[in-house]
Amino acid sequence: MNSSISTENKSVAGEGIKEDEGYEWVIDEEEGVPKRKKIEDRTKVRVLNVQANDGTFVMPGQKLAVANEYFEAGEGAYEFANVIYAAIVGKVCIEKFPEQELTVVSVKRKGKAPFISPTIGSIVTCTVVNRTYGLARCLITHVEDVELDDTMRGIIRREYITDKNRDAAEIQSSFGVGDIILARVVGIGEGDFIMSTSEDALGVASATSPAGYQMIPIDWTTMECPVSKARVSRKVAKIVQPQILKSEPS
Amino acid sequence: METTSSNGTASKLKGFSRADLLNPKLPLINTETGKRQDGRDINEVRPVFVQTGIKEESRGSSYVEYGRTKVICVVQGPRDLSKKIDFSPTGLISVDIQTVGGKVPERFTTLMKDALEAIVILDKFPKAILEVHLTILEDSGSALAACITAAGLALADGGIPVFDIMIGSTLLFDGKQYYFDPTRKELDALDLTEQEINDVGGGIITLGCMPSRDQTCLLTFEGSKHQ
Amino acid sequence: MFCTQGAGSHSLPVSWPETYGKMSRQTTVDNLWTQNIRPDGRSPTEMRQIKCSMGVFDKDKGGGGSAYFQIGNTKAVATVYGPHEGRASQKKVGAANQDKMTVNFEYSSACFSTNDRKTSTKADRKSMEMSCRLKSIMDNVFVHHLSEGSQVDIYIELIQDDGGAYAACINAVTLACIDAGVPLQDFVVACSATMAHGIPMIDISAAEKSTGMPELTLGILSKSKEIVVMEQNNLLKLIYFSDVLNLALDGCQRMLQVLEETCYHKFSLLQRVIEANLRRERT
Amino acid sequence: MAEINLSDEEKYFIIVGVAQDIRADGRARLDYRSKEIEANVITNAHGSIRIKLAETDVIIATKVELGSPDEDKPELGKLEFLVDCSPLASPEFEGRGGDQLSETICGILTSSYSTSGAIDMKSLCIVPEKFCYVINVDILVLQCGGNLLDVIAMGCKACLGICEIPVVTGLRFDLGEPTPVFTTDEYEFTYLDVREAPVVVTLPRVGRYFVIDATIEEESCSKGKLAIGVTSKGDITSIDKIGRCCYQLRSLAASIKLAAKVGQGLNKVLLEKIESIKSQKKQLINPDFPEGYIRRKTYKELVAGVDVKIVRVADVATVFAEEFPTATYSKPYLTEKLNQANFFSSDWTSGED
Repeated sequence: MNSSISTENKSVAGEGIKEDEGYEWVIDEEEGVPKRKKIEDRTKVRVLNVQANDGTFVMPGQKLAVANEYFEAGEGAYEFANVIYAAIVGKVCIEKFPEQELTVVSVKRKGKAPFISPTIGSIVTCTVVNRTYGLARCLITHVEDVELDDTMRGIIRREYITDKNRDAAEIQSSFGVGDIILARVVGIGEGDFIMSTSEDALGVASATSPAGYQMIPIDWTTMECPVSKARVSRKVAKIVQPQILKSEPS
Repeated sequence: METTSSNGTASKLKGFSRADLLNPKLPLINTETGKRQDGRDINEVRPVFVQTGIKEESRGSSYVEYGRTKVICVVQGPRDLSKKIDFSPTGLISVDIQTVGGKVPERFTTLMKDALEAIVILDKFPKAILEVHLTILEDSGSALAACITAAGLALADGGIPVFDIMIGSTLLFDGKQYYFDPTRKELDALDLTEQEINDVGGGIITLGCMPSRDQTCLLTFEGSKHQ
Repeated sequence: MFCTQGAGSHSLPVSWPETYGKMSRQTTVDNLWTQNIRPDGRSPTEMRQIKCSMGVFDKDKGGGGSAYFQIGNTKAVATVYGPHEGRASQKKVGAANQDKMTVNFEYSSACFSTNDRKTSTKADRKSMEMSCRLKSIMDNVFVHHLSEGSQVDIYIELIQDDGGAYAACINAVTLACIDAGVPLQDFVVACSATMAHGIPMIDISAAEKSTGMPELTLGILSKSKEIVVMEQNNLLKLIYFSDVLNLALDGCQRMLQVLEETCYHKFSLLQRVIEANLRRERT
Repeated sequence: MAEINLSDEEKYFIIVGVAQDIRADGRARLDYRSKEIEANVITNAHGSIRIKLAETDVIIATKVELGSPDEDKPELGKLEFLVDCSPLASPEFEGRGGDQLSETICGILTSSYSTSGAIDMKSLCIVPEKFCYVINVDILVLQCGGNLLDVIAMGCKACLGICEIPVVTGLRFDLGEPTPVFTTDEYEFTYLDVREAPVVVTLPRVGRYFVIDATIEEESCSKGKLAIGVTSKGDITSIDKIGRCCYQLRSLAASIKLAAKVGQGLNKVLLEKIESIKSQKKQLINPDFPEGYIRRKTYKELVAGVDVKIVRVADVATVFAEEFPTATYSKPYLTEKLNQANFFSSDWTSGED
């Protein structure tokens, strides 16, 4: 909220004060009182003055770079009073995005991946625990490709299953208990995360048939048990099924 | 005072209780060598040993030794909030400290909880709770300081986003000098309830600081300090 | 203590020093027989000084109500958090009788309330039992259909217990409910009475109770004169029961007088404020 | 402390206000609000105080008991604090809710009173190793406005100041064990010397500035606070950081000086109040109330005054007997005394005429 007072009423504020350029009146965000601030020369801003260049080992709390509209703190780093600091132990990695004129400074860590909590929009793999008419309750085990230490609770409502005929879809005919499904987190609800499987690439990834065998999808709404040929209707995720990859060469 | 009572209460009332006889209070500075009782200089710190990643399946763990004070810290990954605790936009932290036989003053836990909440970037894991378990194996002075360092290292080892690594230290002063990293014997020797200590202004400070941002995240002081 | 002199403090005749608790030992039994005077100098049908006031804490945040009731040295403070949407945990319990208003009661007495200090905090048996008793009394007084499904939190704290604590709590709760605007069918007024040496006495103090006198606590609905609660401990001869009961009823009438005057006083204050505003607008 | 949640705009309004030294209720940053202190609220306690500061309302009562000192501190009396958050303050204190808050307050109070300078503990000991006064300070929080810790600390100091400690007139030796004998005269008591007792000043940090005596709104938009115990001479007895903020080292030193200055002012006002309460009590009782503080007899003086003889005490409690240090209590003497007061007559016990 660093709005700077335009120059014409500067004379109002600084009658008696000697007008030395290089300073401008800016309303200080914390104080709410107009304060004289040095004008940062915009030219050098584009260049990234970095204390720690790429790939160096960094401890939390170490200064990485000066933050402004061209530089941002990525994952594993945080920004405080226009300075980017490291938040975890690891190696610095700087990615440049020329089209948005943005470079992201982040700290990566090999070995155990840092904890990522499911945020809105992240794709999540979970297993269905129980189903009622209105919703399916499931436990989130992986966020994108990072495995969670402890499962988080999520629910998929009936309306969020498919986009096409939204109210025709039913929980019974799309998910079974024990299926592993891919879903996208739509909201952080009160107790559980609210998820949806409306896109084609989301839905049941693998399901076990009543006979206990891994079921193979026949088309995008039914799956079949290879042994007992029992057919069960599921909302299948349009992803390359692992079994098909296996059975390809034969 | 010649009470004729027979059962040996007379010896007690001469001012020496059983505790005094067992570990006599030695003066802080050894007069001959001019150093402390255990041979350290005034501003010398006991040898410190630090080890991280000692527990496999936990998210982060550390073991810290300040001289003979030994503390183990284990951090369990951000877990899902159970139904009882109501919704919180940012993460939560639960701290529990145990000692091997003996009682932990409950002020330690509240202080540690405040310090950790100031250190960890909580809004990186909303609706989750981070469990920090601290076990004090042996407390021979500045146990709280050892706990602070252990917790800071365990968080860093577990890759929990923190503002800065937390380091703890204790300082004891009896009006005349400042003693770094006091041992349990020295803490007992400085008996705060004696009158002359208080006129001069003795006390114990425990400080948890964030080195690169030179801020303090934990501060307790007991005793009396003159301006 | 809580109420300024003007606001609703209605004192009945007081004839003994403030710290009467330290009962002087010289007034022995014969004094009671001959001059009809109780150990602390009151006549048998004379109540202790009553001070009560409403709106003690400025509970403007959340539409609550509070009241302070003091009789002699027994002091009780009650606050009511007005009918609000029930919390999730209590709601499931109340789902069965959806038409009723769920009442969440908590009684706690301060550690220093009785002469010997008790260290256990609130959740001991006695306070649980007292909460249930007070809850059952107030349940049949609330007008349930006006605010179904909503929840009322009533908290009562006994600051000093000097005999007649149960009666003081009931009066304090009634005043607090009225202050909070909880719909009530009728005033619930309570008073305690006893019988000693053949003389029925009203409103006994802790010193008298400690000498083994029976204590009858009577709570009635003021208009319809129905008895809401009647509890009595220690031994009381049956033939004297009717005398004590009549005395208690009479005590309740006098107590009702005091409570009603407090309410008028409080709402007349509101009345005066409203009139002042009206006059200012007119001029 | 009980929190109320404000919208961001309200918080910003308060923070900017504090930065310009104007607070929501018009006070400057270092102004303290006026408080009402009412004494003798609980008649059956040795000393009781009710403090009301705008929205914070606390009742504190001290009761003095006879107890035995700890093993490792044989010559010192004992001082115990108990904080009880009543649900009157806010619904969240119902049942187990208030324990977390009362523990922190208890911890801070004991740590700031633990230095020997605060209260003269040695005078609280009657017989070393055996008997000492145990002063129980019970704190009941009726309403939880802002600045709760300051109000409680002030209340404790005031309450300890006016606490009437019964005087030990003599020692009775039965079977060689010295047992103290207390005075029966209600108006013979002594006061504790509270001039050195600390007062806690909490400095919540709102934005970049410290604020004294914060209201509940200011506390909810401050991340943490410093609780500093200050004595009347300006010494610091204890510092505690509560809450989740971290302080620059430079700002710590400045805040401690600030707290010392404010603490001295607070102490002065409080001591005047204590003296005024005591003088009121003086008019109530006989005018020749002993000036200043009676120095309690130390153990040696008590023992010297009594010529020691093994004395057998009757097993029936002496209800009406006068106190003779060397009296011999025989059974017939007591029964005759009780008959005099028709203790055994029927009408006392069964309650019929």
